[in-house]
Amino acid sequence: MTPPILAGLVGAALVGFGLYGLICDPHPLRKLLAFNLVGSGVFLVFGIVARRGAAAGFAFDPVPQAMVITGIVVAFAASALAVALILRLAAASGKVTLDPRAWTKRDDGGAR
Amino acid sequence: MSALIDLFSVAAIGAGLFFFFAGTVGLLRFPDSLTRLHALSKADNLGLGLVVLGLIPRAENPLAALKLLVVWALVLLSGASTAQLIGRALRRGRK
Amino acid sequence: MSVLPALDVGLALLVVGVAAWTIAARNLFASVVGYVAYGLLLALVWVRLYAPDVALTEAAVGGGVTGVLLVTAGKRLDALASAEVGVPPGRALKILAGALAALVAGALAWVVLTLPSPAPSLAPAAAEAAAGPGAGLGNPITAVLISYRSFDTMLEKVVLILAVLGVWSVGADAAWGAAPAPLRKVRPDGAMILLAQFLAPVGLLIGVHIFWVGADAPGGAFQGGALLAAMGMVAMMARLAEPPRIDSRKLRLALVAGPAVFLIVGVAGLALADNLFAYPQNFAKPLILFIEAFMVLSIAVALPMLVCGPPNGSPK
Amino acid sequence: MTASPGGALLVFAVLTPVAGILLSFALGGRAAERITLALAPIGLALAGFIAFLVARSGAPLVYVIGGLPPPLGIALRADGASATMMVAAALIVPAAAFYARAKFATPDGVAESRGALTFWIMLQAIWAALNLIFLGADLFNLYVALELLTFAAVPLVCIDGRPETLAAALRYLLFALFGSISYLLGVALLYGGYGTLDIVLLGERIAATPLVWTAAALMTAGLLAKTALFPLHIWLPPAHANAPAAASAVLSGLVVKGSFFLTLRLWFYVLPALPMAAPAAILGTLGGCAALFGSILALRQPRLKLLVAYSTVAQIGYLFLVFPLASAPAGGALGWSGGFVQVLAHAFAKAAMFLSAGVLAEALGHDRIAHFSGAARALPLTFLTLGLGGLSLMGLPPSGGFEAKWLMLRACAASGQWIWAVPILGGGLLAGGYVYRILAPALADGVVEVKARPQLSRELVALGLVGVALALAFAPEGFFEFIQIGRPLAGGGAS
Repeated sequence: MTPPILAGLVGAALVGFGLYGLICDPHPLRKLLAFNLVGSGVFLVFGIVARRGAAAGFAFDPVPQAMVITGIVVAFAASALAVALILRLAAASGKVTLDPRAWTKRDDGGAR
Repeated sequence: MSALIDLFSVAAIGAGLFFFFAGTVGLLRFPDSLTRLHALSKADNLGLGLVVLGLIPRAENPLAALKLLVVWALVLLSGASTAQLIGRALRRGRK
Repeated sequence: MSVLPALDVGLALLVVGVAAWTIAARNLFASVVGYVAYGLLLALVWVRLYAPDVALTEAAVGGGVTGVLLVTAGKRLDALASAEVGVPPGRALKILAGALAALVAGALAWVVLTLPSPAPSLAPAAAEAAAGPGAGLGNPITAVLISYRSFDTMLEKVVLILAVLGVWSVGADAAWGAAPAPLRKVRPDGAMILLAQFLAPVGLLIGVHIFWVGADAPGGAFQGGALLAAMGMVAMMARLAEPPRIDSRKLRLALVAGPAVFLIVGVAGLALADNLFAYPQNFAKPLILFIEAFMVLSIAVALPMLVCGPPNGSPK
Repeated sequence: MTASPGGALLVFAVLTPVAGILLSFALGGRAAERITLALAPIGLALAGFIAFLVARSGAPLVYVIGGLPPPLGIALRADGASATMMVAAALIVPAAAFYARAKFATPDGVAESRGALTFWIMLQAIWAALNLIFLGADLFNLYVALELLTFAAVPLVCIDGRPETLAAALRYLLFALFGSISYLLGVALLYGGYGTLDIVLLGERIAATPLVWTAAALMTAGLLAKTALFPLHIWLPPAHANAPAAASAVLSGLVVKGSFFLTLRLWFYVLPALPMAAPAAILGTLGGCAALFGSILALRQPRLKLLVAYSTVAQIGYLFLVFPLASAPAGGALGWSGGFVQVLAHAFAKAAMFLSAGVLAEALGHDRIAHFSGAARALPLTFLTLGLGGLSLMGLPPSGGFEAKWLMLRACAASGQWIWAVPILGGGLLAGGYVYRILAPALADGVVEVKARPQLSRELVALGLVGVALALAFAPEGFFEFIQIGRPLAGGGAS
């Protein structure tokens, strides 16, 4: 098995694990970790595409690699924003749940 | 001459690998965090040093050899400090 | 050469194993630590894919800076042990999610393994453009980032600024203008200070070096900037440096410098080279290095500010 | 691909708000507000002039950035649809900005405040991102635009800092991130298959292979999560209902349309080679379910802003009927026009309704519908706006909503797809129900306590927006020809 094929399988597995965690884990920080797993799996797919595109004396196609570099920085910025929201949410309310039921009850009660 | 250099490289890298192996066994088999830390930091610093030593004659130019040495020095520095930090954190935790 | 494939398989199994552990670990902090290890392993995978530039970025951003961000967050959340967490989903949803994840992963694996051969590639086009009058850079990735897809790169820097503002905006009204909380509350250990005193200057040099050689060898603004950012954070963790006040004019200028210079040079291209974001033939390389220098500054400042979080305390 | 004369304007349409962001961030609070307001006429002029150039040449306006043509470089491209959307954005964003001046002024005595700086910069960022989404012709460039939009929109949701708004913003962020990454995975696969990400080049090369189907499914799923199409809508109502009114107007009126617009681009421009019957039927079914389900939920909401937000879930559903209708062999042009009129009518009507809801909440100190008795007498202009907006949501003449539904029903008739008439008419009836729920108590006898007289100028801004939604009913034939400019006729076998 060549590295691109292996990396393809790893990327697919990472996307799978991440997707499962993103849906099933109730904790937002762990959802964020899962999102990052999906993200790195996606970047690996770019990496395989780049490696397979080796041509004209290059060991890789530079375009997808450049996209991954852009993508890694954006994913980090997203993680930072999410972490800031999670920490503030936990500090302000003592709750770190995204369950809509945990948040809507109180406000609607006064409506009637 | 080149055969001698090859022999030297194989011997040094082989010895380095032995220390890595010993460190890994220590990590897996030792009973508590402090002893594991001991095994790891001793073995890895020496192991990496030997690997670097074995690679130096094979470096393309003196600059590359210097880079290898810098890598070793940086690993020594960070390895020693983190071991220290973990050790102190462990001691604080025990109190 | 039968050792290398074996190592590749081992690395692949290790990455997937650590990834699975991050999802499955019972304890929040354990899963965070798993993720940090995973980021470092991933950098090795990138080396094996002949992507040293990505490996550098992944090691510095994906492993290092993200690691500090997540570990700090994990520690603060663990301290709020009483925080109410939502209920885990029921068995039906878990099975459904598992089936969906397996379906997506399976489809993806199949498609990736059956990608067309020979693979389409822009490498020849990039080689031609880089060797021609276009950019004059030896590192094709830098050429893609700063020349062919400059518009993406410039806008991505704007995304970083929005993220910094977004993180700040989460803070309290009363704290606006103040500095973020220090990365470590307690007085740091002697070993930490020593590490920072040695490592930060060396890392600074290496970061500048990586930026400088990036025009022709692996490296560039992103990688150098990320390394400088990491060194800044080491210094902050040792309390050798403190996060700046967020209303500091210097800080704001450093953050906008990268995209602003990029934008100005890009617009000037209309006059100098008849096209927006085009570089005049003879000045392409110095202009690109000029833009990159400011981008290094912006990245090196933006990443630690993102980790430091919203302003804290009183503005006075 | 060569640049058209005047094509540089496309880049400036994106760069102007970007420059605004950078300047605002460097100069601080008060400057941010002034810069945003100063950008309004410039942005409108740019959008109008681009529309004029497109109309005059009758062909898309193209600009190749850096003079490097795709596949290596990036191009921007304005066709009739993008120019229309840009003009809509250039009207709604300034309206929201004008409305927000009172609430997001930097208070006296401080150099800069959190709310003001965040609001004004993020508003400009939304504008820049939307313009790029409408103009982008490269799938990765569009990914950057989507991220720009996410990072601008999320902080607006939690700008007032209450815990429930933080939870709403976090949920929104996670959905949006999932959407971007899923989209990006599709982009990676398409690049692996075809070695380019330029929409025009991909449209020429793509064939119906498993790779393309997988990429299409991933990208569509990602975009649907960002558009909040049923069943991925759960993030939208709390996010849009909790944001300040001016932000809600932009989020509901424009931001969700950005990812919808990309879904259109994807299927009609990138993937014309795919047989579209099955995906169009799926998208149409989800849209129909959204129209009915969202309306039913809107009927049950106790608060006006939540009701209006659930109505957005329903109205987004109608948009997706454009896929089966515009891809049909007969009546495709009618379906396309109907879809775009619906986009515009909803954008203007919904922005007006959110602004009115904001006026109302500030005047009454709450937005509980049950306590509205007599409110129409106290705030006649605001309830007029809400009523006229409701008219368009229901699809009664004379309104853009009516025009849209009429065009869609004609497309149903022309292509024989009667099934789609069910959500169009049923959703309209249910919309009548929830609009009645707002207006009936307000028109009933009773006395409400008005805590603060609303500013007339703010009520007039909302009324002006709803006026545009109504005026769409009288759109001339030339307008429909305009939005067809650059529409690929081969798209899914459309006529």
